Amino acid sequence: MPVMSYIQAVTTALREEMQRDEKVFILGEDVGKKGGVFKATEGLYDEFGEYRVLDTPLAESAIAGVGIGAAMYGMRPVAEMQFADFIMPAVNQIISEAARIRYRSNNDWDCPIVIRAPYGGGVHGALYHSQSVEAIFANQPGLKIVMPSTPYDAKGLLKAAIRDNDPVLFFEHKRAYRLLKGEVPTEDYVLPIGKADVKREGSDITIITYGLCVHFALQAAEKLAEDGIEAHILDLRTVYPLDKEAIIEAAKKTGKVLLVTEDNKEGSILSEVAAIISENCLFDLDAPIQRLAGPDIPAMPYAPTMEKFFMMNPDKIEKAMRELAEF
Amino acid sequence: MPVMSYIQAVTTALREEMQRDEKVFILGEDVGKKGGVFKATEGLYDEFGEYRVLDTPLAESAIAGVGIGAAMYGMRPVAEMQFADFIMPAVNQIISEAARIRYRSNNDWDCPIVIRAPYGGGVHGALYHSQSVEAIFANQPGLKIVMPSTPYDAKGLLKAAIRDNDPVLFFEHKRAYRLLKGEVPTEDYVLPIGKADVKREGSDITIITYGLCVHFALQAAEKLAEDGIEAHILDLRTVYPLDKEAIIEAAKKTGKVLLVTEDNKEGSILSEVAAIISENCLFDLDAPIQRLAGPDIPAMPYAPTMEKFFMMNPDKIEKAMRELAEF
Amino acid sequence: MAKNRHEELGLSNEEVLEMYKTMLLARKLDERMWLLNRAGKIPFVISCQGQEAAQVGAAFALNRSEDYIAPYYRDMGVVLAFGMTAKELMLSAFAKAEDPNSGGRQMPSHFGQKKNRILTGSSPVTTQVPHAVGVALAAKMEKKDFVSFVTLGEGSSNQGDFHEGLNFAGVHKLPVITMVENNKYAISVPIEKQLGNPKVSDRALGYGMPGFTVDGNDPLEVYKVVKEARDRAVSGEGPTLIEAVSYRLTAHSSDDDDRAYRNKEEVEEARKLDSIFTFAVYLKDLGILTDEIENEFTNEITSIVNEATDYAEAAPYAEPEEALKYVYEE
Amino acid sequence: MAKNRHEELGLSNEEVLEMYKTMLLARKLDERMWLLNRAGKIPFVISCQGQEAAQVGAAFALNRSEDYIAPYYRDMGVVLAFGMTAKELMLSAFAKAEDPNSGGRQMPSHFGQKKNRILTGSSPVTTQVPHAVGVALAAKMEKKDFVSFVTLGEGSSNQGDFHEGLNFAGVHKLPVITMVENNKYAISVPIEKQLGNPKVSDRALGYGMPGFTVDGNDPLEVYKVVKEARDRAVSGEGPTLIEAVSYRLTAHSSDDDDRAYRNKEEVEEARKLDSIFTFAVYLKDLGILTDEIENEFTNEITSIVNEATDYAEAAPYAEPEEALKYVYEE
Ligand SMILES: Cc1ncc(C[n+]2csc(CCOP(=O)(O)OP(=O)(O)O)c2C)c(N)n1
Ligand SMILES: Cc1ncc(C[n+]2csc(CCOP(=O)(O)OP(=O)(O)O)c2C)c(N)n1
Ligand SMILES: [Mg+2]
Ligand SMILES: [Mg+2]
Repeated sequence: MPVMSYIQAVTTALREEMQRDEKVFILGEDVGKKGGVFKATEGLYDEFGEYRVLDTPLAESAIAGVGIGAAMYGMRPVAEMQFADFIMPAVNQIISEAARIRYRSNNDWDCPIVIRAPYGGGVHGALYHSQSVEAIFANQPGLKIVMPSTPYDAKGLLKAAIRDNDPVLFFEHKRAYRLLKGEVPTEDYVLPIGKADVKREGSDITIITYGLCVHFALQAAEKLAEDGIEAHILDLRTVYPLDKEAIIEAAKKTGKVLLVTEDNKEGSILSEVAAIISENCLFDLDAPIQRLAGPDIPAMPYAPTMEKFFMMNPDKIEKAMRELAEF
Repeated sequence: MPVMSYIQAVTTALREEMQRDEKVFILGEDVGKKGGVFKATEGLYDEFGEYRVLDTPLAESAIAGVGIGAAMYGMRPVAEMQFADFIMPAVNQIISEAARIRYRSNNDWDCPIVIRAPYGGGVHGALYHSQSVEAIFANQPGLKIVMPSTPYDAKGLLKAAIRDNDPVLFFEHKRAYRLLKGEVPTEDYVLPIGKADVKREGSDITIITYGLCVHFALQAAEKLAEDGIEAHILDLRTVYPLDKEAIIEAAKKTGKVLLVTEDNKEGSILSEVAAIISENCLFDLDAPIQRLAGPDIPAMPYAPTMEKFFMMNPDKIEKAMRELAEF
Repeated sequence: MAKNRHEELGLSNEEVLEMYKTMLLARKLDERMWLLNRAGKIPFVISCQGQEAAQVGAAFALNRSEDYIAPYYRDMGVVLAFGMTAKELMLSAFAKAEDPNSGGRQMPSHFGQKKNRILTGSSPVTTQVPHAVGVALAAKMEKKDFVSFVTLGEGSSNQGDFHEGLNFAGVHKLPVITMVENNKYAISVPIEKQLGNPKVSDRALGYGMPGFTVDGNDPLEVYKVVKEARDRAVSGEGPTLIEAVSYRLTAHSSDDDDRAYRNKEEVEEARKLDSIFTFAVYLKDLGILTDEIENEFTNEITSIVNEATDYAEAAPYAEPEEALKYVYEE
Repeated sequence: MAKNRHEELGLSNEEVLEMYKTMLLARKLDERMWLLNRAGKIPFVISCQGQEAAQVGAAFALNRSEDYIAPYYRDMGVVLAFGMTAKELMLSAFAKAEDPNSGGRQMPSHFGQKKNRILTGSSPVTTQVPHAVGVALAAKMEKKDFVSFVTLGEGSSNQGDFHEGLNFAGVHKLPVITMVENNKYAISVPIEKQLGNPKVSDRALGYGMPGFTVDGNDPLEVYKVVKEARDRAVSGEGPTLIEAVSYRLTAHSSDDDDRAYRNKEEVEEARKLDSIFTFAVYLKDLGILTDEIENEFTNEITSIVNEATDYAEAAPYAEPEEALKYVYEE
């Protein structure tokens, strides 16, 4: 199996899906000739031509809205938001439209659109190129939100998202793009949307997280293992709607749960995970549910001192894991 | 003390603040001559003139954005979104701009804007005139979200919001407008933003809720009291950032907690409340934290059968309270 | 006698009669809905009254078995012309399970019907504009010959989605026709407080497309300009912006009282130009609409409206648990 | 010899020299930032190069001690003219605590400085347009004589906020001047793929305001049109849309490689019109910019840039916990 980077996995999934199905097309800012500001669509313009890798005007509500119209017609648009932070002008189209089209038409119409966006920090991106925006959308039935943590998952989940008959937000951690490498099958495969995945088996403490933080948690877990503490790590993969069964199972497994996100703490995905656990396995817990998250400040500052203060990393997770293990 | 309706309390607060401070002005769709589609600004156009009760073009991003600009200059805009559902086109201005202006300028600039919007269902408003939208914003440091449950609170909190030097989203339940009446002092008073309020003392079970549901919960509590079950009811009042101390205290008080919202369940304000409790008072609980909420469907349908199925009411709350009390 | 203006547009006498009949059906259905609302039988009405000529004139200029439409809430005339029936509209007004638009989930006038290529619409205004552009993009990509047609109010043309959608269409010369139904008010706000330049069609220039303002009370003028726009669209010449000016003859909706912001005289003045009246005069003048035909239409429409009402009133609501369906593919 | 064009605009020789010097300072600071970036000392640069004439020409036409500005990220020339210093700009480039724009919280070129009435800006493009309109609304409400001035790129003029903001200003005839700095690219996307009508000023008509396209390489032409716009604004005649056409001489930013989407020849061609060069020729031709003055400027600017760089490089970062401050009023 070839080893590829996270972003190569994304590009591969796009290419394969475009080859498989003529209805699949990409639209977004600078996705064409330039191949995207992160190069996620590199080479696709040359292979598939302008109208399947379409450079749009600088207008996110139109990117989403035109994509939605094309999806209603029967196309398979994959829209790119240049940064997750710039999805905000498209919120009305995503929440009021994409998420409600099937429901409001009583199943007459559907809206199979994928909206990809690079999220996350640790790249000197400052307030508006570092944000985690999933919590804004993680309360909208009709939407699915996928946030893969490995190249393997990225390929399999992006393919699933493109084939899904409902709208999917697909958030890729921009620091993972080149940082993470892993084995990715050349064959066609899809991974199930809506299912969490155990990334490490362990019996002492449970870590539930997603995205780049999975990688950090795995690193921290190796450190703990040296001291005989075995962490069980659940990767949510789909952060909305959540995989309740998997969360409950993982929480019960060790009775000590640490939830980790790079997002701000209050009102994050972790809140719902904690609520699910406290609703369903209160008496299985041996410790309060711990949340490790970014501080409740608008977003990550630019200066390296303050960025580091905000950004999640293996050390912060390790510390929280040790505290929980000792509880 | 005069008795007034919830909407009269809103209008009174607006009028008094406009009389007190010339910088306060209102802008929104149909707020002028018509006095607003719900009549929240009735009479103000005649009293204060066009430029302090400004009918704007039909463009929510401009309503928010122009308000933000005026607020940076030093005015005190109170923007009205005709329905909370139509705040979506303004999300970029609210989240990227209003919420971050103080922070991103390192305290050089500020943005004292209030954005009022009628939310909630039970009024044959269907999918797009019934929504609870607070969860979308309840993860954005820099914002405050206030949702009063009584005429008294509405007046005191709206005045506080207008005087607050940071942006405040102020959601008023549209069914509460004429349904709820109560005593409201004619004097000037403000209530603290960020503080929850005990609306009923009780020792058997704790209900934590906000908005119109407080009213429903109080009704249900009276029923339970007939059977000797005393409910403690905490009204969150400010749903972001949450009043942690009050939540912890209320949860500990009875050890049995029911959280209620009219919003969908997954990813609602209740998730964070549950997370706070499970992080801070796990060992004080005698029952799993229960959440009573709308189903996870995009929004409330129009047909009365389905609307009723979705909408919160005293009976549903009473049933959940009894179950919890018996746990 | 009036000059025959429809012949040179290629419209037969039968066709103009059909147009008139469709306008009349829309008007009568709408009037009935107000009665039902005032009788407490349906919670909400939002009207087409005053805009039927623009709606029907435009719809007849399209290919009604191939084109896609993204109508807005006043477009009863458009959807009737595109195949939605009076019964279906009444089912929607009564919020009954059988309503093809939404199964009673949405308010009335939130149109949508896939089999007639009527895109599903929502309440937040103007979101449909980019959707229609997306359909037109699909037409271009798939090298198909249909066009998409989208409408909205003049107030709604101030939303960002109007700008973003039309510019997108302009850049890629997409086969989409945007018709703004300028009825002079957005709820209570008159055009001079709504539009920096009250002539909406002047915005076309900024997007590199032709723009036209036409008399929205004249179905033939609207027919002509939409027909030409469609011809340009299918021959690859791109989009067109059309503004059809008329007047909103009713209050904004059944929840509105327009006396607070406009005077009776203004409304009475506008009634004189009401197309239901003026188009009938034109057809009568030319001897096309005879008394006999008129009676026939009236009777037929009355019984259509009656039947639709009776059927819809008697039809069942969706079961409560139906609300749980179709959040995602099932 | 060139014709003296600044006299008739009411500009003295000293003033045009001051304009030139400001342009030159912007250019030299920008060039230094690229060097610092390539040396790994600052993570990011986004340039004003090619747009200095439009920026400085416009700023000089405003009342720099009363007007409010909402600049976009390329506007180093504008903020320098409005009182931000080279040192302050370098502090921002190095993300140091003392940076008045954001205390090192935002990327460089996210301008903001209350004492100079520079509204704080963000990264999502075009949000500043409604802000400037809001400030102009305040001016009208408070019957004050200042105007607000807002800039953006031509690609950004496709955002909904442009449309909504300008229409709002048009309806209420607000004293706001919008200048689109058309540098022919939005990152990799050339104007013909960005704008349905490549002439941005044609959009003014739709908002009921005058629109002008001027040579953005000529500071005097820009000065003139902004000056006139300001005169109209303060006399209650409302807003103006100005398009200043030039060219982006650098890659989009230090993260971009423009070879993927435009060719060297095109850039070389544009360099010939570079205002730093052409305006100097004009001033020399008229004998205003002598060799002596030029040397003086060069020396002065070099030492300003050096000092600013040294100071900023040596300045401390904010403490990590500073990140927790000023979420709300404290
Ligand atoms: C985004 C949004 N904001 C506000 C509303 C509330 N609203 C419904 S119709 C309307 C006025 C529309 O006016 P116009 O576009 O002129 O259409 P008309 O009703 O006159 O046909 C408003 C403000 C809405 N539906 N959507
Ligand atoms: C809402 C939003 N979408 C995308 C971006 C990413 N982005 C930054 S600059 C830019 C291009 C801007 O082009 P233009 O408006 O022409 O200004 P220029 O950079 O050419 O001066 C893009 C797409 C952004 N900053 N904001
Ligand atoms: Mg209208
Ligand atoms: Mg540009």
